[in-house]
Amino acid sequence: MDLKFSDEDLAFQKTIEAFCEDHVSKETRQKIALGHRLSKQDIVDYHKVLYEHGYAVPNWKQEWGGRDWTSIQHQIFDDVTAAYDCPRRLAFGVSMVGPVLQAFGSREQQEKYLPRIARLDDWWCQGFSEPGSGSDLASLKTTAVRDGDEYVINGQKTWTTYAQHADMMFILTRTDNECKPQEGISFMLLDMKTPGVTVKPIILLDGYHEVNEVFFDDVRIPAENLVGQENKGWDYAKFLLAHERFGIAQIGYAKNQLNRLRDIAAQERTEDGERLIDNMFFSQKLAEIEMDLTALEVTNLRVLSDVKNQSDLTFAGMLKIRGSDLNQKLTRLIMEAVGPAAAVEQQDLVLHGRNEPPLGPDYAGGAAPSYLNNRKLSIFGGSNEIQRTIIAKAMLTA
Amino acid sequence: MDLKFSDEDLAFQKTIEAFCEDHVSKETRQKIALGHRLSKQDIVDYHKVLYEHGYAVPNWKQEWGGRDWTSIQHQIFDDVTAAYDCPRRLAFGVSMVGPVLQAFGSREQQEKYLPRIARLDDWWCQGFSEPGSGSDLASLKTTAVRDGDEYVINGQKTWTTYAQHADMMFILTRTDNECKPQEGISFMLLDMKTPGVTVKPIILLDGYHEVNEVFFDDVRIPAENLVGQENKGWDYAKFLLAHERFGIAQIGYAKNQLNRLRDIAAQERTEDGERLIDNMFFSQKLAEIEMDLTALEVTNLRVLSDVKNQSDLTFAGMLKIRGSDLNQKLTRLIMEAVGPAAAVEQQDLVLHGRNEPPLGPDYAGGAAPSYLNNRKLSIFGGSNEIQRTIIAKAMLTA
Amino acid sequence: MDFSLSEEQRMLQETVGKFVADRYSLDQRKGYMALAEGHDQGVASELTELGLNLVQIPEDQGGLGGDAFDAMVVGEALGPGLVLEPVMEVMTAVAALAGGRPDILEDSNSHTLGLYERGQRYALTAAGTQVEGGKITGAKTLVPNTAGATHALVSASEGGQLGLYRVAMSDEAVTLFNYPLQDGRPFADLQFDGAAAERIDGVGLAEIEAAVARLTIAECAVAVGAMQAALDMTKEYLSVRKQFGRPLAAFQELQFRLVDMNMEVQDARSMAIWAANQANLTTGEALLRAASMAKAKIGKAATYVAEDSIQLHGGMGMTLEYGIGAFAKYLITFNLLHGDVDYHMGRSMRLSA
Amino acid sequence: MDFSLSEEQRMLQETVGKFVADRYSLDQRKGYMALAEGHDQGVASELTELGLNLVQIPEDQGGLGGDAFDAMVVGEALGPGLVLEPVMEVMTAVAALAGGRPDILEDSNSHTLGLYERGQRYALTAAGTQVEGGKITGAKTLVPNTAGATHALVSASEGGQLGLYRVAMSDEAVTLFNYPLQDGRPFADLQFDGAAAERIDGVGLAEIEAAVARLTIAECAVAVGAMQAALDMTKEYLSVRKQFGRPLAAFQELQFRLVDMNMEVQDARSMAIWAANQANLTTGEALLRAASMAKAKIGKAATYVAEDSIQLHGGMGMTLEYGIGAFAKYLITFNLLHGDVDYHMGRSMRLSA
Repeated sequence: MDLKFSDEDLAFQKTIEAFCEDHVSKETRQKIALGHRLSKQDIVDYHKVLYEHGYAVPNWKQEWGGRDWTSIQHQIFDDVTAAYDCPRRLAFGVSMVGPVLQAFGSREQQEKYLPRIARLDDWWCQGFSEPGSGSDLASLKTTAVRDGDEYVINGQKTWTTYAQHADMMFILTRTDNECKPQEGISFMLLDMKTPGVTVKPIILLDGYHEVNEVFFDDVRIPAENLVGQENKGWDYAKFLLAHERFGIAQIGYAKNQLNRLRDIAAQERTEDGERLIDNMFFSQKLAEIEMDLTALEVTNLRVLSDVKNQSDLTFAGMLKIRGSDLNQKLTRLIMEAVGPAAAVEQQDLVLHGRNEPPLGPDYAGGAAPSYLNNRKLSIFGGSNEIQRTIIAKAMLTA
Repeated sequence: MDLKFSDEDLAFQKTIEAFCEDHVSKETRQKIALGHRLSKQDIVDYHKVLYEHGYAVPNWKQEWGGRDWTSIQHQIFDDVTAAYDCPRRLAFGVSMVGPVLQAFGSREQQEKYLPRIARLDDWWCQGFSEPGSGSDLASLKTTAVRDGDEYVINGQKTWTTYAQHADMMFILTRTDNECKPQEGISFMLLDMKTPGVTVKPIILLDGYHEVNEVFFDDVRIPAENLVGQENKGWDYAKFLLAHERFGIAQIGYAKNQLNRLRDIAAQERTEDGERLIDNMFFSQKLAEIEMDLTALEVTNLRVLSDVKNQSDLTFAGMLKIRGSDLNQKLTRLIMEAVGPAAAVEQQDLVLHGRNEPPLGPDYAGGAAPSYLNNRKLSIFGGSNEIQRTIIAKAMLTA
Repeated sequence: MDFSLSEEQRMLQETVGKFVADRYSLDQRKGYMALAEGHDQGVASELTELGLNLVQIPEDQGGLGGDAFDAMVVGEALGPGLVLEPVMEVMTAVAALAGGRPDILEDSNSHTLGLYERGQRYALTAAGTQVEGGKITGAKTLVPNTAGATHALVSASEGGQLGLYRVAMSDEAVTLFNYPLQDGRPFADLQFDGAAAERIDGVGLAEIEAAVARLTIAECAVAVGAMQAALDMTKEYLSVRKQFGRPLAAFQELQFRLVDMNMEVQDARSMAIWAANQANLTTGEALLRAASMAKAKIGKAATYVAEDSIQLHGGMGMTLEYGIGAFAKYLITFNLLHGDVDYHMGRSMRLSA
Repeated sequence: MDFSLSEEQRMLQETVGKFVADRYSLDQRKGYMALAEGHDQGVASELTELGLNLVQIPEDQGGLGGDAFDAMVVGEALGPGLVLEPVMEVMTAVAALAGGRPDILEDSNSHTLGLYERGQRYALTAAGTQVEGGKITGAKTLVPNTAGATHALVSASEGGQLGLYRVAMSDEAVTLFNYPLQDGRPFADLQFDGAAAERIDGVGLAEIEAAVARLTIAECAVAVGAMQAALDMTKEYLSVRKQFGRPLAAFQELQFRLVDMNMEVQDARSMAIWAANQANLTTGEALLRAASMAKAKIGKAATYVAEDSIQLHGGMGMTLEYGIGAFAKYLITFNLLHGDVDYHMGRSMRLSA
């Protein structure tokens, strides 16, 4: 047993720190530090910087630009970029459809799409969830009917993150109704500019336009846009979700939030002039969350450094549950630390940037919106209730 | 709205206080204050004192010695006796079989048993739970077969509190197997000295002999010991359980425990010489539990003073859940307040009294056993999980 | 001991309940929030006509002479509406801080409150507002709905003494900066650059603290009403919405969560009743302690209900469109005004010692 | 970064695991507890023969030169046995407090520890024990298993300085009062009325605190092993036991409770690993802080697992006969020794500041 980073890892860490310091937009990082929202351009610019430095698709096969990093190095990259308030890497292309295409796509699909994903020439979105399917993904109803060299798609997807920016969607469609729900699903690629595609925004609690409904009305896509075999889409989706699990605990994000919380609590003073960080209630919550984070970080490392743990579903679910709980608790504590100034809504500042000075300290405006937005962590991507169901099944059949 | 006690109630309170002070054994009260266990004789003596003063069966019909107290007065009685460390009144005769006999028993049964219950000439126990039936009471299997003027009982009961002291048992038996489980159950009275009855102790976590298994091997009881109609026992049991619900939140007990906790925390000092009651962690827990108790006490009064709330199953379940949680939390805090001295087992002192002085402060020996014993509060008498199930049903069908 | 409502209380409850049902559906409320002033002046006038501002004013001063239970009944009935108007502020705090002056009491609906300052968290000590020679300078934050206000009652120091001053909103030396709270209620910051300030006699720090305590206790009842509405809405959603072929309400875990939420709401209601009773019976530190115990306990319940009602709605809970978020945002904001849970835990412990 | 066990660690784990499986079933343990000495001397000898006392002793002093990870591996493997012998006390604290003396290290299994006093809670400052002219007076409490001990290492003050002293148990001026802990482990109070006390050079308060911190971290691993055993037992019970016609494990609520318990155990295990790593890398305040963070976090998990494993067993959980209570009592006692959750929360916060 040895929990120290190797010299190689420490050097890697320094490299990434220097990259963040020197090459990532300070303005973008400041927005994140204050809980303000990024524009599409902010995200694209960050991706381009990653691409230039070879950090856009490190998880891919080397043939397509991957870096053959160890799990620990991936974690270091995530930790450091989070610590430097960098944006989170857009997952849909890099972590989702990219790996699926590498594993199951045709050579033509790989050559056509992978380089464009790596450069973010195409912005991808994910067409999985449907109204009414919720956590029961396999009950999806959007149909794709083969018609000559095309599939004709009809139906609706929902909770589609950034569909408003997207050029492409990977979509699960029902291609067979005469079998078990899981066996009649196909995995397809769809150009968002195809006639018959309509994107309708869903505004979240914090006022942010992040997710959408997407409607398909006789949308015709080339049959070659089918990935792998027809009716095998459920397998590819499961592969994708397992891949997505990487970094699920969001340790780096939590650490960064904890630091922000400490900073704010050191600046805020109670009614008695005491620093909030010295207040008996607040300091206790800080100490508790630090312990929770310490334990979660070690659990995450236990999973990263052991293939057996990586395939253990009880761990994947636990990282998701504990990670989302912790990050939600941290955004709540930040809001409480800001105090009454967090009650003032400054949506124009948070969403669009505003020239007038903020009301209260600069960290006040983003506190409540971040808290509200983070309620999604325990809902989207498999709710914590679904995670518990999966863990229970894994425990009881072990 | 008016939350003040009436002058009449205040006078009643004073009367009960004087009764406790003047007539209840100080030795018994001291045992309770220290978390030591009572002997059978302690309990019998207390009941006799209650009887002499007309407090043995206040909840009964006046004809049988009842007092026609208001719900609030019953609560005052419970609160005051708890505050004075009096034993809890033995429920099986007074609160369970007594009311059932008054409502459903024959005149002969009433005349034969009720006066003996009131005087505790007969100690009753409850034959409901069975191994394997657990929370699913209706699945009980102990059979009673009519044979001439007798019923022949075979089977087993368990978790039978104080069966080792009991003269009589009221028992649910299966008298019909050919119908819904609830419809084939009868309510009977059984002399514990009848041949074929075997009592086997179950020792609880704290080493205390409080509950038992009771075996029935061709036990013959007179047919006249059937209460009400054959196969209607489930209705009588439900009536009994509704009656038992009275005082379910154990507010008086909780208040008394809170006072004890405060006393101990005022005596104990931390490693730094600070009074435990001034310690930032401990004082916070005290404040929280005081708030919880305040809310629960008002909820209890809302139920007591409103017939509509009394028949609302969401309230009954809530009082049981919150009351048991609170009392369990209090015994845990008392154990924590005592600290390392509570780690020393002094079973001879706690269970039997011992002549040598206790190890550590006199309140140390009873702390852990009381904590362990109180784990039962959320299990026996319908576990908190069963209570939640009942509340959910009531909420969702409302 | 009697928990039943008086005839007057039943009437108040019905009147307010009917107003909320008719005028404050979640959809109607969205419409009001979209208006320039952040609420609907017509609806506000209807609300004014209910005369709720009179509830806590003594009868000999033209009010209804109601007690804290009356305020509680109104608050709980208002809760499901998440009304955008400062009903409770006017009913409890303006009435209590008028110093008995008929001109204020008769027109209490036209008064708002400037008691807090930026950077001072929940302090009522007005460190940054001064009065000299009848002129006030400084700034206040979190001033309730100013659209209908002709005057503000503002705390300030004069010669080292804390007092309360009446300032006309129309004074040129008053600058307004309007904003919505997180829950959509229109509030404002006020800046004073030498505006005329008229002292309210007999009102000092103790009176201000007591008035805010009474307001806090009344706001607790509003929160209970809002929590009950969130619970009802969640129960309805679980009953209707199906997943894996069954209504969500058929899942044991979700049933138990509903039960836990119900217990939180009932606990909160009991605590609000207890605090109202204390408000009727006590003054001074005992009153402040009651307000703190209630706000600490109910504040925790509010966070619980806000968060779990979103969670039980799943994705729908995250949308602005679906109504549950409105309750959640209200309950979160409730916790950020007039002292959060930690503030009140601390104060209740200090006052117990 | 490497979480895998070394060859030596795997052997330790196997050896201890086999010992527990063969000699420390819950039923066997009950038999040992019923014996006059509160444990079985034969089994204790077998345990001694495993040589676990050598694990933390440096190689040049005849030990195995193991680190805190080795102690952790032993502790976690011992956990399911709830052994009645003071293995961890000897392995970590006696070894650390021997001041490098060969006579103690060679015979560490024959030493017990007198570090706490009645009425002093978790203080290690030995306020009530004095040494003068080589004679010790005072009393110690919570001294581990004395049946196999020829000597006690006792903290005491001499001329205002805290030191550690070796006292022979056979000294006539030593009085023993044996008792079991709540979990059945045989412990004792010791009284000294002028017994001969030999000072251990180089051991003062800082060394005692460090040794207890190392012991605390090792005990955390034992608790993790016990929690895992309680979880496994509960899972088994839910799978086998039927109610309402289905196994209890088919009820969603109980499934989720099992999941929560599993997460508590995994969190605790991670924290024990972290603390062992800190014990290898740090000394002084950083070591004390690591022990406090671990004990606070794992102590909370221990209470959770103890209480919910009883609850999930229902009535069976309340009986002395059925084994789950043995784990629960052990976990509760764990929390009452070497500082409870509040003590360690407080210390970790003070040392962070």
